[in-house]
Amino acid sequence: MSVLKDTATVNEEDANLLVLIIDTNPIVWRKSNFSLKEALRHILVFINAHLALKHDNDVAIIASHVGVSKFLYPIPMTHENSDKTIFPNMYQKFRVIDEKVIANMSALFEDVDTPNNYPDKASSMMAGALSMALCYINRITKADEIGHVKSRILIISVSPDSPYQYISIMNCIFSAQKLCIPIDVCKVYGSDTPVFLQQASHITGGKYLKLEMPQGLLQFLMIAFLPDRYNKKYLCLPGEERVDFGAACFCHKKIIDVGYVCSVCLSIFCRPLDECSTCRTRLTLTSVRQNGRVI
Amino acid sequence: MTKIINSNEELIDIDDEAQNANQQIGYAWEEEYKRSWDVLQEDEDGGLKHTVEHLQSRKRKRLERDTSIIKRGIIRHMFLIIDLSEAMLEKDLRPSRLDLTLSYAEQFILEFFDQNPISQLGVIVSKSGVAEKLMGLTGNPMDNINVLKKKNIDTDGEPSLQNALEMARSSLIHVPAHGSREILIIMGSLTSCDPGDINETIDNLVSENIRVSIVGLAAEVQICKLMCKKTKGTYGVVLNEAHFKDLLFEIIPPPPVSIVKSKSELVVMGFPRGVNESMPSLCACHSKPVSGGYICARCNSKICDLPTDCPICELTLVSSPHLARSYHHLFPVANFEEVPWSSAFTTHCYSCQMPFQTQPQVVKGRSNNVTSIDSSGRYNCPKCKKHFCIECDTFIHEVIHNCPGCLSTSENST
Amino acid sequence: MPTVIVAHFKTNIYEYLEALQKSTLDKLYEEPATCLAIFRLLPSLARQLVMSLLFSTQIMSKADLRQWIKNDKESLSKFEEALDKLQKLHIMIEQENKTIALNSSFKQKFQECLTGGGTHQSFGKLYNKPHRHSQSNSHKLPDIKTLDEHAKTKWEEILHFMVGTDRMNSPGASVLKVVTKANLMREKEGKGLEITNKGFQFLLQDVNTQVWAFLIQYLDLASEMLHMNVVEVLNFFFMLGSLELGQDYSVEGLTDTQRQLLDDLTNYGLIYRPKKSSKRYYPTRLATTLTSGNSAIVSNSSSNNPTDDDDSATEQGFIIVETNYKLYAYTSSQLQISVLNLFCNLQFQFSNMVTAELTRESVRKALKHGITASQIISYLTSHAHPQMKKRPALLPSTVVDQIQLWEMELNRLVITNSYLYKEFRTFADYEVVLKHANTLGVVVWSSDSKKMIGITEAGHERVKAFIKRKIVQRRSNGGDTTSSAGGTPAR
Amino acid sequence: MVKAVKGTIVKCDPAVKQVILSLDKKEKVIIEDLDDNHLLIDTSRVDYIKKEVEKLLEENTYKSELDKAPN
Repeated sequence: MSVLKDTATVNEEDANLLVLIIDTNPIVWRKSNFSLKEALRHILVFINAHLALKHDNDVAIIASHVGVSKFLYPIPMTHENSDKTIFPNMYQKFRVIDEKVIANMSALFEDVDTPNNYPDKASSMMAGALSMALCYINRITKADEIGHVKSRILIISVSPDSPYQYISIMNCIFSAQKLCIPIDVCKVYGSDTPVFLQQASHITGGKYLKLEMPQGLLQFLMIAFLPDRYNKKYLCLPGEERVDFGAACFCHKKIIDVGYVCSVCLSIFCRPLDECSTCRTRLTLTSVRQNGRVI
Repeated sequence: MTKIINSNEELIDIDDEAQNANQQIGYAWEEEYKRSWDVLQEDEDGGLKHTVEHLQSRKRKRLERDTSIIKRGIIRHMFLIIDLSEAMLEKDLRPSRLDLTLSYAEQFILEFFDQNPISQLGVIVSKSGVAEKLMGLTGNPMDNINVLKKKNIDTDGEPSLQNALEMARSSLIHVPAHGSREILIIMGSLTSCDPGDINETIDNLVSENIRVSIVGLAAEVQICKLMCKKTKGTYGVVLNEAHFKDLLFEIIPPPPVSIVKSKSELVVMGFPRGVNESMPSLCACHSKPVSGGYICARCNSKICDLPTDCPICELTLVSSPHLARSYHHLFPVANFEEVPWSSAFTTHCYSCQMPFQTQPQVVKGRSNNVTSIDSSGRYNCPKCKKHFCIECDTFIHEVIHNCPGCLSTSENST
Repeated sequence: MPTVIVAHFKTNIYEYLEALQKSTLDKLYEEPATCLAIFRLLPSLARQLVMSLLFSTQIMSKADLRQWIKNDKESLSKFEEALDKLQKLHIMIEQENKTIALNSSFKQKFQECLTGGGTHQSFGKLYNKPHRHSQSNSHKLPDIKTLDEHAKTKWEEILHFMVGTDRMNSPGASVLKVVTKANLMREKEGKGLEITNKGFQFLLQDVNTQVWAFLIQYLDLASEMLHMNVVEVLNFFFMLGSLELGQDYSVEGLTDTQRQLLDDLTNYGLIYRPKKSSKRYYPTRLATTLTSGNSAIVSNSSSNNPTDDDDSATEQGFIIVETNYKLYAYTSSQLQISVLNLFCNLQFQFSNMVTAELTRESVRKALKHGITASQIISYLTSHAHPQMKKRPALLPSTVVDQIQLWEMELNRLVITNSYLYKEFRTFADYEVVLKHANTLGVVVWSSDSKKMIGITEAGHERVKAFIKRKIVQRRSNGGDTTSSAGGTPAR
Repeated sequence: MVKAVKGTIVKCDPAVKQVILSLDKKEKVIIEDLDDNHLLIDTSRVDYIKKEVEKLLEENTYKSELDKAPN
C-alpha cells in the first residue's frame, strides 16, 4: 500500500495539483442560458489563477463528454511541437495551457459521431473522467517521492447523474477517500437529484455548491474553489451543510428510511421479495434479530 | 523467455515487496545471507532497467486474481482471537511478536471494515489458561481498535484455545444465518491449556458452520491444521514480518459462499437521517451530549456514528455509501492482458497519459538486447482494448475497481 | 527544513520591497510580470484574499473580509498577518470610510496577467527577426546545456573569488563593489580582499538565496551610485523570473537602464549573450528560477514535461549524511568541496564524489569562524541528496543534535566583568539594592542566602551612587531607621 | 558596610566549576565561590582559565583510536 503516503497533512509549501473535470455535455449546455464557450473563458482565468498562486502548482483538465471522456491537458506530445510562439503579453505557462485546452476542446466538439450514437444523451461520462483523474493523480503522487504534491479534484457539472454509473462513481469516491483527495463539485446547471456528486464531495471532504447565477461563475470559483487544502483550514467557505444519504430502493427509486437488503448482492428494496431482482437468489425474510427478539 | 524469468526468480530480493511475492522462499533462518545488490544485473548499456522491469512484472503476477462473478458472503461476523501467552514475548519478529501482532491487528481491523463495512467484529484474548472477551461483536472499527490500545495488554502463562473458541462460538451461534461466522486466531504459542477435549469443540464448530482460520507465529501445530481443515478455514505459519501481514490480509476479502449452506435472506436495514442540532443532546450509544448525529429510522434514538446497530431497537443502521463500498467485490474488473510488441502501437497510457516506450529497433549485432526487454509495458483491458501502464493496472485492480477505458467510451458503458 | 531557506530568501526581497515608498510600489505594479512575482511572495492566505477580491465588484469592509475566516485563534492571526503584509506592500488599501480595496493599478494589471490582455510586453519580447527563418540551417540557438554552463561558470567565478581558490580570474569591478558593500569581503591591509564571517555564511546558502542577496545589494548600489531607476531594475528582475529557459529574447523595448543592466547580469551569469552587442539575450536557469524559490525544482520532476529534463535536480542535492557522521558528497565542483571543507574533514576524492567526515574538530573550526550550527544544519538540509529526502527526518537526528551540542560546548563559560557587592548589613539593605539594580537591569547574579549581588561593570557606578545616597539618607534619619526601612531586623 | 569587589563572574556548569576549583588549588584565581553555577574570579586570570579549562576538557573528550591514528 505504498499509495497511502502522507497525503493527509498539508503544508504551506506544498505544491497543489488541481484536476479539473469539465462536464461538456453539449445538449445540456444548450439548455442552460449560459454557453459553454463563455463558461470556458471563466474557467481558463480560474486555471490561470490557480497556477499564479504558486510557481509549482499544476493542473490537469479532463472533459467529461457525452459518450467519451478525454484529457484536454496534459496530452503527451506525439511529435515535437516546434511551433512555440511566445506571446509577450502573457505568462508563458498560462498561455500554453490555455491554448491547448481550447484546441483540444474544439477537437472534441468536431467529433459529433460519438455523442450522436450514444444512447444516454442526458448524462456525461463522469465515472470514466473520475477514474482517469484518479489514475493521473496516482501516477503523480507516486512519482513525487517526498509527498510534496497535494492533489484535489474539481468537477464542473451540468448534466444529471446517470444511474448506470452509480457503482463506478461510488468506487471512484471511495478510492479518492482512501487517497485523501477531496472532490469539489460546482454545479453550474441542473437539478440536485440524484445525488452522486453530492455524496462524492461529502465523503471525500470536498465542497458541493450550486451556482445560482451562472454569470458570476468566475467570482464563485475564485472564492469557493480556489483555496488549496492548506488555506481551507482557515477559511469559512460556503456550503458546509450535511448531505442526506437517503437510500433509494432499486425497484421504484423511492427514497426510503427502512429497507430490505439482499444479503448476497446488497440490493435495496422497499418491500420484501421472494427473489432478488438483481442476482436472482431466492430469499427468505429474516424475522428474528440477533438476540432472539422478534420484530 | 519465461524460462529466463524463472531462473532469476529465487535470486530477487530487492525489497519487501518482491519478497512478499516470492512465497516459495524458506524460513528466515534458512535463508542464505544475500546482498541485494548481487541480483542486480546490468544490461549491455550498464543500465538496470532490465532488473527493474522484472520486478515490476513480478508485482503484477501477484495481483492476478479471480475475477469471475461469484457470490460472496458480504455480511460477516468474525471474532479475532489474540494469543497473549508468554510465547508472544519472543523477539523473532521485530520488535516483538506481541507488538507486531497488535499493530497488524489494528491495520487488519481498519482494512476489514473498509472492505466489509456492514460486517461485525469482536476481539477475544487468551492468557494463563483463560479467555477474555475484550469486545463483543460490533460494527464499529474504532471500538475494537480502542480496546486494543487502551487495555494495557500484558502477557501471562499459556493460552487456552478451547476456552477462547468456546467463548467465540457461544457469541456466534446467535448470529443470523445470512451472515458468515468466522474466527481468526493469531497464535504465538505452540501449546494450549484446555479444560476438556478440543476435538469436541471442533466438531461443534463444524456443525455450526463456523470457519476458523489461524495464523501461527511459531511453527505448524497439528491440532490447528486439523481444525482449519475441518472448518474450511486457512492455516498459515508466518515466515517473516511481511508474510505475517500477507497472511492476515488474505482473510479480508469476503469469502465465497456456497449457497447450499448459508441461506440467502432479506435483511431489514435502516438508513438513518443525519441531523445537526444547535443544542447538544445525549446519544444512545455513549450517553454523551453531542450536537451532530444520526436518528434511527425506527425508534428515533440518536446515534453518533455509522455503521452500527441501533442500541435501542437493534436495527442495523447503515448509510447507502456503506453498501456501495462492497459492490466492487461483486463486480470486479477483468484482469488486464499483457500487450505483445507486435500490437504495441499506442504512445501513452490511456488513463494517466504516461508515455510508453517505443519498441527497440533491432540493430545488427545487438540482437541480445532486444530479447532482454521482454515486455512492452502495456496492458490492455479485454473489454475496451485500451492500453494501460503497469502503475495504472495495479491501481485499477487494487484501488479503483473501475476500468477507465470501459467507462469513458460509449461502446461498453451500458 | 529546506523551507527555512526559501523563507529566508523571501523575507529578504520582501523586506526590501516593504521598505520602498508607496509611490515606488505603485509604479512597480504597472507591470503584470512584477505583479505576479510580488504576488507569489505573499503568504498563502494573503494570496487567496487577493484572488477573492480580484474580480469582485463589491465594496468590502474589513469586517466583511473577516467573515471568510474561521473564528479561531490561529485562523484570525493568519488573517491579521496576511492583511498586514498586504497593506505594507500597498496591495490592499484601507480607505477612510473603512472599506478595503485592492490597489487599482495592481488590480488592473494583475487581472491582465491572468486574462492575457494588454500590450505591456512584460513577459519578455521574443527575438523573432531574421534568425527565426534561418533557425533550421546554420544559426543555432544556444542549448540549455550551454546556458547552464555559462551560469555556472560565471556564478562560481564569484564564489571562487570569495573562497580564494581562484585568484587568477578576478571578476568584474561591479562584482567587487557589491561584495565589499555587502560586507562579504573586506580589505586586507595591502593584500586585496579577504572573506569575512558573513561571507562564510553566505557560502552556505543555496544559490537562489545567494543570487537574491547579491541582487539586492546590487540594487542598493545601482540606486545610490549608478543612479539607476529602482523600479526599472526591479521590473527587469521580476520579468527575468517569468521568462522561459532556452528562449531568445529581444533587447528591443528595454529601457536604457535595463540595457545597462544586461551587461552586469551577464557578468553574474543570469543572462547569456552571444556577443556583447547582440540584439538578443538568453536568460539562464539562475534567472528563470528567481521568483520560484528552490522548491520549484523539486516539483518540476513530477510535472509532466517530458521535454524538460531536470539536470538541475542533480545540482539541487548531492550530500548524503550517515548516522556515523560520514558524509558523501556527489560533486566534482571545487567550489562545493571547498565549502564542505569549511566544516568537514575531507577524506577521499573520487571523480564524482568526495567522502568527508563531520568531526568535533572540523565543526569547531567552522564555529570559530562565526558559522553557526544552524547554518551548517540548514546547508546540509538544503543540499541533501534526493535519496535522503525520502526519509521522514531528513538528517540523522544524532548528527543534528551533536552539531548543536558542539556549538553549546564552546560556550561553557559565560564571562561577565562585574563587581560583587557583599556584606550588606541587613537583609533589607540587600533587598532594596537588589530591587533597584533589577530595575536598572544590571544584575548578573544574586543570592538571598549570602546577601550578595553581582553587578555588571556598566551598572557599577549607578548602583554605587544609589547605595551612597541611601547611606546618606540613613545617616540623616538617625541610627534606628535600619529596622523601619525593611522591617526585617538584621541577623 | 557594603563592600564592592571587582572581578569577573563566570557562569558555568558544575563540571566546569570543579575544573576551575582544581586550577585554584595550583594557583589562586577564585575570589569568591558564589554557588554551584557561578564563581567570582580574578579578571586578569580569565584568559588563563579559559585556556586551561579548554585544555582539560580536551583531554577528557573521548576520542576513538581511529581518530587519533592520523594525528
